[in-house]
Amino acid sequence: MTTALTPEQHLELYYFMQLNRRLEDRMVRLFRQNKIVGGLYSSLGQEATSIGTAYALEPRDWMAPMIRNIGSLLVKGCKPRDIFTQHMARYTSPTQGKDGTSHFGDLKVRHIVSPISMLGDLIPVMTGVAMAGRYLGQKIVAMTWIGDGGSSTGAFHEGLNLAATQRAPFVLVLENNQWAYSTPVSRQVPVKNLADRALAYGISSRIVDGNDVIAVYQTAKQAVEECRAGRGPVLIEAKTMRMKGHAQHDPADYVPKAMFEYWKARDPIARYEAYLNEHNLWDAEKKSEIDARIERELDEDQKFAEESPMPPPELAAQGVYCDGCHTIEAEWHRPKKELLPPASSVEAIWKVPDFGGFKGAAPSAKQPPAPKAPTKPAAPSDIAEAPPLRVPFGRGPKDRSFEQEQREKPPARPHRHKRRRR
Amino acid sequence: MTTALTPEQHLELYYFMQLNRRLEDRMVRLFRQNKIVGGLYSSLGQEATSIGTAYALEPRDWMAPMIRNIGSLLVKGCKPRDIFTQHMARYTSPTQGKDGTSHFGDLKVRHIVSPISMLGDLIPVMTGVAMAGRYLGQKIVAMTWIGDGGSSTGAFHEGLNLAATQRAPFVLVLENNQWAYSTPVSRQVPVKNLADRALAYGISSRIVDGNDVIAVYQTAKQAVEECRAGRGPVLIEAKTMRMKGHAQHDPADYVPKAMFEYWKARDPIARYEAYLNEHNLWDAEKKSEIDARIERELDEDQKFAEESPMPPPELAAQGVYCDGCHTIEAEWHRPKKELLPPASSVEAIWKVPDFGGFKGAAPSAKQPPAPKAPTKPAAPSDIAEAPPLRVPFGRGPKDRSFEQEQREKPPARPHRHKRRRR
Amino acid sequence: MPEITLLEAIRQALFEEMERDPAVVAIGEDIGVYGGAFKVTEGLLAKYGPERVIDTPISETAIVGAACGMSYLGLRPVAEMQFIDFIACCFNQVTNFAAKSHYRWGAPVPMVLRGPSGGGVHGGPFHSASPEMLFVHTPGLKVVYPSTAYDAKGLLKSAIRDNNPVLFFEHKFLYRRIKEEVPADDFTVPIGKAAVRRAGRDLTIVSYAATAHTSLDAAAMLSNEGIEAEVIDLRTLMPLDRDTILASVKKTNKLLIAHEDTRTGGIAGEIAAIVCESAFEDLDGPIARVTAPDTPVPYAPPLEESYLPSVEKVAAAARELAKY
Amino acid sequence: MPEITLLEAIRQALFEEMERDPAVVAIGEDIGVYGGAFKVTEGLLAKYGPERVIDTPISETAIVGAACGMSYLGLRPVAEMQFIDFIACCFNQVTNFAAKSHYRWGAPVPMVLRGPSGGGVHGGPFHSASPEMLFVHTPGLKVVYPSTAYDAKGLLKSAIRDNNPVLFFEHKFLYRRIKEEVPADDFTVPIGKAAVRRAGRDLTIVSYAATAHTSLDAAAMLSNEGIEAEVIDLRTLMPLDRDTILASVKKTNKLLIAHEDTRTGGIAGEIAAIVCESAFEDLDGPIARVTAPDTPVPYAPPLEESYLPSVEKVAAAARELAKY
Ligand SMILES: Cc1ncc(C[n+]2csc(CCOP(=O)(O)OP(=O)(O)O)c2C)c(N)n1
Ligand SMILES: Cc1ncc(C[n+]2csc(CCOP(=O)(O)OP(=O)(O)O)c2C)c(N)n1
Ligand SMILES: [Mg+2]
Ligand SMILES: [Mg+2]
Repeated sequence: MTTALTPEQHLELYYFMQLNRRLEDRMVRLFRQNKIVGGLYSSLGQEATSIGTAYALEPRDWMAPMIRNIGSLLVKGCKPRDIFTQHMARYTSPTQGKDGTSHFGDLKVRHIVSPISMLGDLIPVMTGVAMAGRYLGQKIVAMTWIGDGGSSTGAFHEGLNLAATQRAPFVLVLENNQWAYSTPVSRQVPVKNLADRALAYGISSRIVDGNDVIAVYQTAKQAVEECRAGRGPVLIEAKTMRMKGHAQHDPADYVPKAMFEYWKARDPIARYEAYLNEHNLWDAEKKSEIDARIERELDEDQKFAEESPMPPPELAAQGVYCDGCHTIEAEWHRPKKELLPPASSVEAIWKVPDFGGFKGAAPSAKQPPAPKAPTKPAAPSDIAEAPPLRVPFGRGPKDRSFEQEQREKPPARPHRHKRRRR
Repeated sequence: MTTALTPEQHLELYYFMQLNRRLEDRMVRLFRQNKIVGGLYSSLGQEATSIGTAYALEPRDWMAPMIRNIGSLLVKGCKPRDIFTQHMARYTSPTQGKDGTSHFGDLKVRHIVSPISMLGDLIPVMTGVAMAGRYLGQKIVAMTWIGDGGSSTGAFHEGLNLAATQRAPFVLVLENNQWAYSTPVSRQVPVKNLADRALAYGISSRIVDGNDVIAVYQTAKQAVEECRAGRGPVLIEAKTMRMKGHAQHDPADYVPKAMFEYWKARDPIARYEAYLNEHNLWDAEKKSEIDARIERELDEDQKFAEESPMPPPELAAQGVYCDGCHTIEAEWHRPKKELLPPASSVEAIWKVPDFGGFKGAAPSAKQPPAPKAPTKPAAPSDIAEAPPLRVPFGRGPKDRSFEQEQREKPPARPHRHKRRRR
Repeated sequence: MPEITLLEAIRQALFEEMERDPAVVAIGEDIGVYGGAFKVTEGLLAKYGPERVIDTPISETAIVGAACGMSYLGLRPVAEMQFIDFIACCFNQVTNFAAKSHYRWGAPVPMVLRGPSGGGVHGGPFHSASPEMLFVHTPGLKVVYPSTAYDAKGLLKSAIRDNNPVLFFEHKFLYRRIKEEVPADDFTVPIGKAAVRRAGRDLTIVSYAATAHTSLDAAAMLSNEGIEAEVIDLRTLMPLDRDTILASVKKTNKLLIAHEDTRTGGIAGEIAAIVCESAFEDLDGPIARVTAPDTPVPYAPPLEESYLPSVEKVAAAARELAKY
Repeated sequence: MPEITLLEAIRQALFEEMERDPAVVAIGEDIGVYGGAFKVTEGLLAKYGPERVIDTPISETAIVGAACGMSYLGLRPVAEMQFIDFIACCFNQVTNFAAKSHYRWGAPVPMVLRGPSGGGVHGGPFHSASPEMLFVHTPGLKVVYPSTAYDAKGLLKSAIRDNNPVLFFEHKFLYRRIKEEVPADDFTVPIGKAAVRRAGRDLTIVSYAATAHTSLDAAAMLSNEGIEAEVIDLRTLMPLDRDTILASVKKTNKLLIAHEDTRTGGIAGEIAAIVCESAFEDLDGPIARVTAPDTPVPYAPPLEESYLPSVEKVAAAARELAKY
């Protein structure tokens, strides 16, 4: 698998990051003009994380954005008008004004699941999406994002734990932007790297500079392909910084000024522009061509949104239930008969080879015997003895070659692996 | 701090383990006679874990048992009659028949919090008990237990994460008895050692042979004193085995026979008897003296329970609210004025020394820069910059000497530490 | 036709729906190898395999969340709560994620959430819950609570084929106590239709689940006293079958509502409001309620007995009402 | 007396109770350094320090669980939900742990759980919730929902001093819109007592929180038309003040209930049932309800406006009722 990018792709990354930023700049102006309904959440400074991760997804793949993942939505094919109209609660918005911000989705074409405000809930949901995709033989990967703060929710734990148990093709991007509303990471959990949350689930994890769009893309791409190959889930911690308050109403006085300066000097777009120059991937003309295109598109879509009507009052009472308005059809990419008896039938028993016994010293009054060495991310054999988890594509737990390789290959997580080399 | 035991204590441990087992043997007989209301959950084979851990607590310390911690309740001063009457739903039971099994507590004397059935809920609750004890200057430690299965609940994550953030004097004993109802550990999470759950919170953890009562006691004692010194919380994984079905109704056919045999050969009481012989801590006479005492006490309390009446129907409608039936008084062991202005006043600002920046390679198109080495359990400095967490006893985050020592001393977790020695 | 229990009827519905449509999958704790705490899913794993019968960790939020995600790809997951009491642990996923999905962004969630409910088996405060009103009060959910084997099978099939999240309550006291002949061939019972279990002219007793049987027994007792009670079994609590209730009240002019759920905020209040709005003129007497008191479910048999609605309590209230 | 907002009244109650009793502590997300999403706890940390004003991770279950544990040692924690909507994430801790504690084993839980509730500020489906009935329907909890600054301060003090878990709902639309003179000295308002806000003879309008103001405006409008409505502000939803409601109905003989909560399963039903049980003879007309429809709270202003009860809707329903 290559993570190399073509010159066009390099420029597309710039386009998306700049589009993301300019789009939000405009929304700030609209907010000041009272044209935004409700709150406005900024992803200023986090564009590289939103875009670099989503850029690793294929059209068939599924994602669920969080409130700051405007960039991810753009990469997955949403238009600025979707964002404008959602924030302005217009009838022309994807939710017709029933919900706002990034709270919309697209089941059929773009494969986007709408978030809800409750943090963490998308993690079990996207685990289910990943399981269903595998079940249907679609070879898809599911991705969602969570904040440093959101990683303390019960839903995060239950969701990622289930994903690990199911080896779901699921990538979770932990956007560590240093703050959960007014609360610094140090007050959320005393660990230096939130990627360590992965150790609790025996899954692999990576840490990446969230303001380096190339590094983010490559890390995400590797994670996505690992999942597609049946070796998921993967947790990625992207270290970045929320450069504004929690939302427009919040001046963020609680953030040390010097901290903003530290991160301003590492602005992802400025850094990427320097990178493009350095590698002669564009010139001033190309840049202004792209910037002009962005302004054109934004002018058009902002105009569309501002001219769009508010929804009619009677809409409020409609659409609570699906009464045949949708036809529900799964997309099968494998023969259904694999899932019907006799093909589906198994012997329903557990096998537990090593009985979970304690391998330490014999019972004694000595100090508690030193326990055995730590686990590397779950050897598939750990669950292979359960009734076989059929993985309809890639290499699954039952696949000895995979198990073989796991033994030789150090586990995916760079820094654990690094340590072992010492 | 010593974890050595006197000869008397060695025999007391035997007394409690044997009392626990004989008590449950009798309840099985009562169950067969339809004298038990509802289900009966066995802790056969787990006595050493229940008793060794609770034995590390002082009278002032608090605990909350889970359903299989009958032994812990006995150690904390509950009588067999409490267990009999609870299971037989008698009016003389601690809950007067309103609830059963180990669902009872004692706020005033024994400092026991009643569990509820929902797994994991006691973890945040006992974290709060630990925080309140510290707040009041009581120098107490709080302890509760959770199963391998219960460690997958959201409450486990939120509770232990809060405890870590608060450095609460809280010991969580993870009783890994290999099964959650019918589900083996391998199907709950693909990690070999559930103690690894602690890595997600930057807290220290230990693994102990749960069928070795001495090892369990010593491990628990160390953890308790670590917490009392302000260095909590601590997670202890005790590896043991549930030797019966989930409850009486469950024949546990799903457990491989050989697995029962493996663990039967490691029966905690048989092993401890051998240990007592080996170290000449008792003789046959002493043993039969203790056994006789146990039977005497059980005869008496079982008789008491069987002769106790059922509660009167009108009790059902009573006691939903506390309408002055209880007077609520906190036990202050520190001057209240410490907690009132001006003594309590602080400057309400965050300091964030290292700005959470990414310390890896410079931005580049190379492979994602190798992340830095893993964290050791939270350096206190991680949270010291938050408004000072006053720890009214022991050594807290603000205590430089502690910070100093932490830097020199390898982290508490034996097996991580061991690895570093390689 | 073979006689089967309510539990077996539910089990049959699961087997038949999984056979009919591979998009139907089951997920929950101990539902596979063990076959479920009450053996409702016994044999399902052996026949349909671990991809379709998924044993999960103890994580209700993950179970419901994953079921929502699966449903977005067109699957029809049937999630089990080992005891319905534990639905409190995934309350957010059910009421905020699943329930609001279609209204907010037009994404249907064809999911069934089922589990053993209700008291009468000395389960104590955490294994006897009747949480139905929490979900009746949550727009976007449908709530079904059958009292017969036939309805259980037919309603579960309807629930699985429904495009909305359906909460399917199974009264554990009835699991093995209810036995009746159920057709072996494929049939459904429509969601949203109540059943008049007994015709009568003197008063209407509206009830559901185990209390429907209590009410029928009471009606039989009353009949010997010359009081003819009409007994309505709601079967579906959301959407509520207003027409059947109102038609009966217009006929009998008197209404008694009986349920096992606690009194304050129970469905009796909602029904009283509907009748006062739409059939006030037809009422010849006060609306009576027989419910559990506002307490948790106590453990000891004498306490639980005094807690639960009984034939005597229903009959006594009906006699009072008949006097008007 | 100084004029203060409802928000400031709540803030004052917190300061005064923390000053009065060091056993009172505050815990929640962003309540310390930031002073809370709505600034209700602003200044609390600076004055009382981090041991008493605890910023937590985003973990509602941990917040409520820890508050329960603290209360067992005799503390009186006041826990904040940043928005009351997130109480769904700790539903189990609230309804199974806190609510049942005293009944099961006699352990009181003197805890207050407070948070901004209700709609009208374009908060959308997840920042506008009215979940009060979930807790009114949970035995063991008390539920308070003030509509005035005076009541907010007096009821919060009563809630903090109460020995039971009290849910204290704060209507965010009223936070800064309600201003009134509130005595500076220590006073309390008893939990469980409704207030007759306006006397009238023609009909009774029962309401609470923001809708109490809507109802008062409607009553003023009706008065110009010669219809005198009596307006009752419940203030406490659990325990419900039956006496005040029944006394008013016995006087006016007509009842309209208005609330912002959704219709099916809202408290209007419970009140209708109580009145039908205990004052049926006194009713001269149907019981009317003005409530939100059975939908999530929509985002767009025109949608939310049509969702919420309005002065016009209340007045129209009252006119209809007055005709009887
Ligand atoms: C379960 C839950 N609790 C509280 C909130 C209120 N809230 C919204 S965003 C936020 C902070 C989130 O911080 P983080 O997860 O780091 O994401 P970020 O805002 O930094 O992108 C909080 C507390 C919520 N949305 N969900
Ligand atoms: C939140 C929750 N979900 C489900 C259950 C039902 N249940 C009771 S015990 C149990 C298995 C617990 O396994 P474990 O935590 O390992 O404890 P053990 O029984 O082995 O002591 C389950 C699933 C529960 N009590 N709580
Ligand atoms: Mg953040
Ligand atoms: Mg276990």
